[in-house]
Amino acid sequence: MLHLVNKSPFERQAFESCLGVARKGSAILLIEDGVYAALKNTPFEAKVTEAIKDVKICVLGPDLEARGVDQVIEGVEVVDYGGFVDLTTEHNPVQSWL
Amino acid sequence: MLHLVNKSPFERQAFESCLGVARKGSAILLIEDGVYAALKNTPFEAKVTEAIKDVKICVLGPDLEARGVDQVIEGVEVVDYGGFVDLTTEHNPVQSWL
Amino acid sequence: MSDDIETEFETEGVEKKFMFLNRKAPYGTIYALEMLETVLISAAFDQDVSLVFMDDGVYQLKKGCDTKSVNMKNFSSTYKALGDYDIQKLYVERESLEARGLTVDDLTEVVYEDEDDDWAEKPAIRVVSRDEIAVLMEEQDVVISA
Amino acid sequence: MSDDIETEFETEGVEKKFMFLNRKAPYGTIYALEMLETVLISAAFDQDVSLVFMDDGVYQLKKGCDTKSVNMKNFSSTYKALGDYDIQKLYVERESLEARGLTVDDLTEVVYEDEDDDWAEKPAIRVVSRDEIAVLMEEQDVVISA
Amino acid sequence: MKYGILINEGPFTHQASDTAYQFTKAAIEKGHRVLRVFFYHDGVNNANALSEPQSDDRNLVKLWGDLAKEHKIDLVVCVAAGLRRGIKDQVLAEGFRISGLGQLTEIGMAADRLLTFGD
Amino acid sequence: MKYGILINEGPFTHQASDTAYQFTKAAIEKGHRVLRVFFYHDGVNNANALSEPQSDDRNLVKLWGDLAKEHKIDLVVCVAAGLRRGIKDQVLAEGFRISGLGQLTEIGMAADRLLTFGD
Repeated sequence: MLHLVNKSPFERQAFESCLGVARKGSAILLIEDGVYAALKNTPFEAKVTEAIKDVKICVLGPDLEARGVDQVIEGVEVVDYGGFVDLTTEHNPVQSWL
Repeated sequence: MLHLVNKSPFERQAFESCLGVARKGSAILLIEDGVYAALKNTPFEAKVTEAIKDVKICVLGPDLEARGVDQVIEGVEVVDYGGFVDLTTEHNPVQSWL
Repeated sequence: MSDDIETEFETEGVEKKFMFLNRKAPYGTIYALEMLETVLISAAFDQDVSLVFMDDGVYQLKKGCDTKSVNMKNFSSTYKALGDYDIQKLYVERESLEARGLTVDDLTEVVYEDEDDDWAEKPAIRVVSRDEIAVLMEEQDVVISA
Repeated sequence: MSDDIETEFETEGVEKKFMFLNRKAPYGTIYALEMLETVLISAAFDQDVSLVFMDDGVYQLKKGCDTKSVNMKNFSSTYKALGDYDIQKLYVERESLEARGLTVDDLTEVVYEDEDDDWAEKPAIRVVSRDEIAVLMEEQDVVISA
Repeated sequence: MKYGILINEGPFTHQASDTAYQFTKAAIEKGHRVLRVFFYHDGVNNANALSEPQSDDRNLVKLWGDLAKEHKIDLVVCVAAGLRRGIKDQVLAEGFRISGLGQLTEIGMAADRLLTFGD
Repeated sequence: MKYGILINEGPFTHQASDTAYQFTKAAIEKGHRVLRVFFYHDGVNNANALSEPQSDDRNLVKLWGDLAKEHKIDLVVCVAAGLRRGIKDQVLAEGFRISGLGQLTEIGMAADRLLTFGD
């Protein structure tokens, strides 16, 4: 399945809840304010690096650019909207962590 | 000053940020989904009990009732809308942690 | 709107697994109420419906809500009616309950009649672990969240 | 509306301390942009204006934002103009910056001209501690948050 | 005491408008005056005259209009926020008026207290 | 592949409608079909014809209407959510229609994928 997270991990619980449920073989796409979870040098870097062992973690490039951030954690894949679409064809269901 | 917190401490950072800034002599009023921070038997009880030593912590009764919860931490004062008004006359400024 | 836009789609014989995911507290926002409206409507489509309550969503089922003083519509009693709509699966995450100092006794009772068991009344609320929720989610065809 | 409702209030000679509190990230929601519009308007009223950026609000000042691909209005450059409106105090919480791996060099440069110092250009952004923010908040007459 | 109120969210979706309303009523009951309620961000949606909640639910648009009429409260919808969201004269409910953002700063200056209700 | 899209938030206030729009465009470019976009909760505000953003900003109401026309997407505004918030025929933008919540379940049944964009 594909998990969509659009909330900053600093302000909301959504990303942590998602990590607690995402299972081996599933994917997480960070969009909108969720992209902050993909960045180096934050308290979430270690969790993301650990999670990547089991789960594919992607981040939406256009949302990184809009926020002026680009220091993405190693192993996190940057995708554009087309890549977002591809993730949804490869996985089902698609679940948003609102 | 009076701090208003209307977010659940489980989902948002607002309450913790407020506690980090609230100084001796100020007051915090928990309203709307913020009332969950006033309840016993949660991970926030110890923080609230500690904070009460310096800061007055109140919770809006009507919002507790709406949510069917009443096990309020000792030392937290339950107020109604009139009590909310009184808190704003006693303190200034009034700041919302949105 | 243009007449040539298709507004009806083939759904004959389709039976999918629909999950409605509730992670938000009631009353502070309208999502819980409007999600419930969606769930009730979905019952008419004979799909395999389940609801998940996790994180602050478990508060949606808290019993004893009284909205008189806040002057908002009390929809908490509607959860009780879910069984009448033959919605049989309300999964409540144990970890979320425990973090909030709640047990199943704090929640609204929801029952349904099991047609495979001589219409015996059975509890619709099932307290399950996070791991069980994770497995359930993966089995779904559609997950709707609010 | 009734003609007898007062729509103008006495503000002659009033000078208050106004703080605009920014705790939200930009672009995911509109609050940062619309707060900025409020701040710009407030500059016309000759009040003692300060802005606070804490928690995800510090991301509002991140430089290098490019919104072409998301097709949203880029308002990040507007922060630079605050100095031209004689807004001289942008307080950024050090703890929030550090938690996000950011330093002041990552932020948009905002300068104002100090009339008390021969119109010398000075930086408007001041990185301060949480304790300093706490003291500043208590000194305010009005705190507007979004 | 003189109050100004800022509402950042629309009716129903967030409780902000409800809480602001109950606060305003309580303040008036205690003898205070609420000079102005300023509707900003999605708060402009509180002025949509077409809002038609279910019969067993509260009608916030009407509640605000009635309260304002009875207690002479100036209900101001931000013009810029309203334009963006389609809250214009054509749908403006009774008791509200549309004006500029300066009215928010002004009420912060004129009132003894300014309270924000939002998300 | 056939898609259904659910939008829970209004234009501008949250990025949800923007992201959904960009996703929809990209899906179509890749040869997929988006059958229906269902507007629920504050999402109904995406259909407000009176919305008039600044000239240098995107106009989401129009963008959705144009995209739907060009690619024959069924834009459905939930009647119940719309009534509450005052989004009715009087202000309904071109390209949108108002219908019941059942249309959401239906598109979940008919589409290969249903995606939710919200807050």
